[in-house]
Amino acid sequence: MTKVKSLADLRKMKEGLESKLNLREKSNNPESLVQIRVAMATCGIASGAKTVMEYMIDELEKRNIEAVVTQTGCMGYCYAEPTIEVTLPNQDAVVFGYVNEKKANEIIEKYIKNNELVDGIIPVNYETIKK
Amino acid sequence: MAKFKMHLLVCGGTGCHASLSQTIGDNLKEILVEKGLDHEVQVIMTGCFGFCEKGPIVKVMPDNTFYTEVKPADAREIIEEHIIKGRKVNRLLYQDPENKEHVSDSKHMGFYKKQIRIALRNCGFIDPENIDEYIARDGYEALGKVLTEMDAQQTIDIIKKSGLRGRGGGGFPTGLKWEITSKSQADQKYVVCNADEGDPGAFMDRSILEGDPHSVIEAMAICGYSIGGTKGLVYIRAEYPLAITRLKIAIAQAREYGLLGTDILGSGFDFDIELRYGAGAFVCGEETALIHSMEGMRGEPTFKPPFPSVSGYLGKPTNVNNVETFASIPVIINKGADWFSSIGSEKSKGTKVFALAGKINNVGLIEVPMGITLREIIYEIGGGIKDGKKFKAVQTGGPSGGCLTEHHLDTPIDYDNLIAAGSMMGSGGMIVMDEDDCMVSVAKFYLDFTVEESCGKCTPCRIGNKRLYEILETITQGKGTMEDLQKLKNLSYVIKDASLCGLGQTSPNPVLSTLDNFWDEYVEHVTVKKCRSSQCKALMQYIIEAEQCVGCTACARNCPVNAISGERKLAHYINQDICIKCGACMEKCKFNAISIK
Amino acid sequence: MVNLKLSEDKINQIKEICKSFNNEKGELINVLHKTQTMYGYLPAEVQEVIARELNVSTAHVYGVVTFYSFFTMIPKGEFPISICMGTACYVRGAEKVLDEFKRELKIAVGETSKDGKFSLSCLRCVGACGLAPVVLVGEKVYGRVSPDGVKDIIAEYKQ
Amino acid sequence: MEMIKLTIDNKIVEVEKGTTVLKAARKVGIDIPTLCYFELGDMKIENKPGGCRVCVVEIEGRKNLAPACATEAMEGMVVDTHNIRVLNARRTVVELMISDHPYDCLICSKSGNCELQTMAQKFGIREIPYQGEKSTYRVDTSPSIIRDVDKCIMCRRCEMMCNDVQTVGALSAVNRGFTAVVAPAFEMNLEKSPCTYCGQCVSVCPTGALTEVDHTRNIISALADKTKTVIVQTAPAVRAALGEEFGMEYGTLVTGKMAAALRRLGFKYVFDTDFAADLTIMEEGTELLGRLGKHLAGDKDVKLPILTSCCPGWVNFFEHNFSDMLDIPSTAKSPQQMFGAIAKTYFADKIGVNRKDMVVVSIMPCLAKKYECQRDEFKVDGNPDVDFSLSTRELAHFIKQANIDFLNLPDEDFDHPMGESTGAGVIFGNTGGVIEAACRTAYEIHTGKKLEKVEFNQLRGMDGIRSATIDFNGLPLNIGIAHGLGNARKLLEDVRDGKSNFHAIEIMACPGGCIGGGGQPYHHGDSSILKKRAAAIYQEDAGKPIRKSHENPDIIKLYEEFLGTPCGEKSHHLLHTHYFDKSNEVFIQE
Repeated sequence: MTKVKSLADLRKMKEGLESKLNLREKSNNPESLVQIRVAMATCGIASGAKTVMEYMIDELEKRNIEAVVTQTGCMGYCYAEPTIEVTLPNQDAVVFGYVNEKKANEIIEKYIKNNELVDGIIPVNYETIKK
Repeated sequence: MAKFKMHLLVCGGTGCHASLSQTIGDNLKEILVEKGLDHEVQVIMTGCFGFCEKGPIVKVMPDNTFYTEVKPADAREIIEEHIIKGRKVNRLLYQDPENKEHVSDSKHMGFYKKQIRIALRNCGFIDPENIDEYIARDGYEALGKVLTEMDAQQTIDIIKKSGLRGRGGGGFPTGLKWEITSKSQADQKYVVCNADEGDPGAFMDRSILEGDPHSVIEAMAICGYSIGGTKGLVYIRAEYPLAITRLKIAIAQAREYGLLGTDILGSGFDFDIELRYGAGAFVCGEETALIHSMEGMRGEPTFKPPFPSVSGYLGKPTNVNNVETFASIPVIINKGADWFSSIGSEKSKGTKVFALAGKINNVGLIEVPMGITLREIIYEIGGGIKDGKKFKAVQTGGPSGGCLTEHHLDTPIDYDNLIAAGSMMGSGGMIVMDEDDCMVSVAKFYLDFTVEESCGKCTPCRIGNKRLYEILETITQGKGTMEDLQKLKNLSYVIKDASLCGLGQTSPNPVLSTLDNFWDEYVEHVTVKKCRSSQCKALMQYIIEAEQCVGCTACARNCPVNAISGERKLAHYINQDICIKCGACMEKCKFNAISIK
Repeated sequence: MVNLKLSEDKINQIKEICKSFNNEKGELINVLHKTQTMYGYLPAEVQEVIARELNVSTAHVYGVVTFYSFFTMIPKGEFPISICMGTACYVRGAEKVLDEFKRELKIAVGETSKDGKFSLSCLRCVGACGLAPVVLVGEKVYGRVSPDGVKDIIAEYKQ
Repeated sequence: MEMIKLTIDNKIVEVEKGTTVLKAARKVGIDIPTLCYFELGDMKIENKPGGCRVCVVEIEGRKNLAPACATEAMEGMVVDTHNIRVLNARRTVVELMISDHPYDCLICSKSGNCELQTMAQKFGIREIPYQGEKSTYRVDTSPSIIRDVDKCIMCRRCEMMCNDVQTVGALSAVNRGFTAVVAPAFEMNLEKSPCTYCGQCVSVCPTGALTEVDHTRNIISALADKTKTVIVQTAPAVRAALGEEFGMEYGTLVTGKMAAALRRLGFKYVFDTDFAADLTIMEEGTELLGRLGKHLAGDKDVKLPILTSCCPGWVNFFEHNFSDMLDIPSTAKSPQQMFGAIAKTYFADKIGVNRKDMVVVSIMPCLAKKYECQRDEFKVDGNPDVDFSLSTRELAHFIKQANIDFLNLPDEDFDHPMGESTGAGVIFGNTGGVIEAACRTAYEIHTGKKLEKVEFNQLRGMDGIRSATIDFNGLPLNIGIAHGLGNARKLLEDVRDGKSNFHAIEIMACPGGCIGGGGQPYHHGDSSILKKRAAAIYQEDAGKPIRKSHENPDIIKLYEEFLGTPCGEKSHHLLHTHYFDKSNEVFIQE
């Protein structure tokens, strides 16, 4: 292991290490961040939710968007799987259905970055999701 | 390197460890491998989450789910249900004691709501055995800053300005202590971390060392730089094996990174740390006794002055601070004195860690801003008294402290208010007592501890405390007199006034504060020979209610001392002079005719 | 050398321990810790050897050994039982648990049972206050122990 | 020196910076009672653990009372030494001590000299409000010292003496809290410990926890036995201190009254150990010159320095601690034992008494002498050369018991032949005295010239370690002197490390030499008393007509009639001894 030779070194090192903890850091304060929940029950996984989730995690990071991507159980919209729920800071959650990588890209670019709604919003009773 | 999408934080603090949290961690890892998820989900053993009452704790990140009272067998369900299917395991969630709802996010639990975590900032968040995680959380930034951008006096000034006071009990201003040590002239000076936490019922230092050892190491190096010393010693209780292991790992890692050793961060400053073990002597929490113990001698205190800042370890200037004090230092340097002093009360800045225990629903480790009230701690954080009983007192400061009562519930807690109320901050033990606790017995419990732990060097503590204990014993035996209460008072004052060290000077506090706050209870013990909490065996009386007694003779036959007499089919009677209060009769009575008075 | 009732091997082991601390007087407590870890206790002979190696008086070593409750001159039982007597455990009934152990094992605190199986001691806070009252058997922790549970704990080790 | 001013009981006191409150108060005549505090200023011996808390005073601005003995006086300090708060604390502290102390003052050997008793009297304590458990320990009796630890008040003076001053390490504080006490390792018997019986622990103990073994009764029986011839010898230091026990001025010589008293007690012959001291010089001086001559001639087998061997505490010390150097001390027996050996041979023959019917008693300032006279090598067929050794204190008690009006006794002389002595024999009682006496004789024998001035002032004084070079007519003789075993250890370690260039070293176990012996009247930490005793010894020397051992006519006669030559065959047999390796003698508890 190499020694840390200066404060500058230490700071550089820290930048590299930070990402490892980002997951925990962010989730400690989710209200101020974009929260994305991917429904990952059997039906969701079967229809590709896992790929979507990975895509979201990778892309959000690449595009420097502070977000928390978590998984959740079945949201009850099995017909529209994969579904994701996006909550922008201080806004109500919005659920998108039939999400694939292309759709996910659109959601990031339009809804998350510019707060523009995109196709595929599922009108929902949020109470059921919150639980 | 694998990129983990989820983290499972498993509490590795002593309490949870004792409840097999290591096995939980191992099981989780095993099942993750089995499911092929070990590259996606990482299991991390962390330090204490503080919520020991509900341990072992497993926290799932990033969705912030806080599982309580997890058993090793629950690992499979957590992974299969929560991780794979995304369904939270409801039965493992914390249940709000009032509305019975399951709470999954710890932030919404009463226990965590009022807490501000400074000393405990990394406990339960990072892997204490991984220096990288500490560095990622601004670790060693403060040391770097101090070494490269500041001189010793500037550092001391920040600490002084922050208003930080020693968290070990006395509350001496930390910055001032550093300054005095820095001004002492010597070829070598020492930084000592007092980790000989000995208050029965206090475990905050242990939790910090187990959960965030690097914060202490970093702070000791900062202190060394400020006072002009290159050697650090941690005096740690041998009873804390886990903390010792973690500290050793942390020191080795810091050395590997060059954050301990020579020319730290290219600044030319050298600093290293050694461990010294305590061996079970409470008095070694007193700094002069601690120093003698580190020198391989009996841990007897010596008269101050000279203070260790002038003449300490091996006769050299020595700065002694406790674990929690050190743990607060790096944050103060990073966030500034103003930030720190904005928290807390006027004369006591920042936060204090308390070990909340006793008859309270949420036993655990809490960190709260100075100036918080007892009511907030007991009812909001602590979730109220266990089993719906009535609150009676809370003991702070361990054997050096006293009991606070209902009257003090709304007193803001800080160093000075506690002393004014006849107690003290101590290291932060906070034991809640309910109506079932006899205050004379509580005082006796603490005196028993003091008698056991007195070093024996000075007369008032060696013999005086023994006599105090004996008088209390006489009272709980039902043989006390009003004159004894007077003796208790006089003796207590003399012991306080004339003892050599802090241990003796504070040892009568449990007696004096209970005499002040529960005088009636004492009087009851000596005049009507009654213990209202039915704790004093000698004052209890087993009574047979004549109306309920059918004269079955079961009690009389089972009495080991033949204290019960009575004709068959007629009410029986217990001769109190013979009765040894074993309770056998009450156990055998099928008609509930026997009760304790 | 002294006429000690210790094997040459043991004496050499103790000497090694002292040497690993540079035969420094100031390291006495560390030396005692390490030696006790090795032997389980610190009999007179062992203290004599340590005194010689560190060049201090035997009386001094004995003075230190008797000062610290962690050190013992009595061999512990095969299964040392320790009852936490911290405040949290006390208010949650540790004393009654202790009494039950005394009764079941027929030994007092600080003693070892005749068959050498169990020894009984009290501890200061082990810091597992959430589990109060706490009992340790060896390194194993038993939490929320009630007097009724004492028999079961002992039975675990009786075979 | 920087001076500071403070106020004590409204008096302004000016003292040097660094002075304690206690000393500052004493400077203006304010007495603050002390118990654990102990000081022998001239010896640089100080015990101030601050533990007893009897000397607490109130200092303005401090939360707690402070111990005057350990608190440094500060500029502007305001001290109150006797307000109600202070007096109540002090009184309570003494009451607490007594509550854990036996009430057997009537039969305690320390009664009248007990500092705790004095304190109780001073505070007018008539009842103890705090009753409770008392410490109980078994009484440990060794050949010289009795430990009755129930009476220990943890002042730690003995521990300080045994470890810091004497570096013997027999005692340490053990256990803690209420059960804390000072004891040997494993609380074993003192006899099994490395104790040297120097008795310094006894001489500083404020209570009856450490006392000497009393042999008075054995002597009374012997004196009552018509078949026994009981003779007595008195060591030099006794005459300079015995008077203190009868209220006489410190430093009063009571040689004549002492001889008179002993005669009235029934001793058949009253002799002087000084005679044997002169004999010691003859033997030791000859040995010194012999070893010196061989050494200078290049004989590598002969080692220097030669060490004096008349102090039994010191002999015990090197047998325990320097067993690798047993060939260095002089083989000459101590004066006590030389006396016994000659008394039970030469003198017994002379008066026609079988040695078994002769009882030799010694009066010594020393407790180690009690052990010495019981050593096996000083017995013939189980019969010891010296039967009993009494301390100065025991003799005083004995005289009082016998209703002898000591103050009004006439001065009497010692009997002959073993009562004749020179000034050289007398100064054995002071540190530096033995070597000075040896120099007086060795100089004249070596150079063949008469000494013009018999006093060697360069060898006198109270510094713990002293050295001087004496010109033996062109031969510079390097002499070392140490008193107090800690100082002796330093000199001996230098010898062991080959760093010493001394030809001869005198060592006395007790600070001050025999005048400060463990069997002397209690000085309670007043080192001026030791100085006065020392002065008395030199005064006796100055007043003696003969001041060199080899000029003692009875010594000359002894060699002519009986011994032959110094270090000759008979001397070798009767007056020399050998030493034992006691480093092995470590007791291991089962």
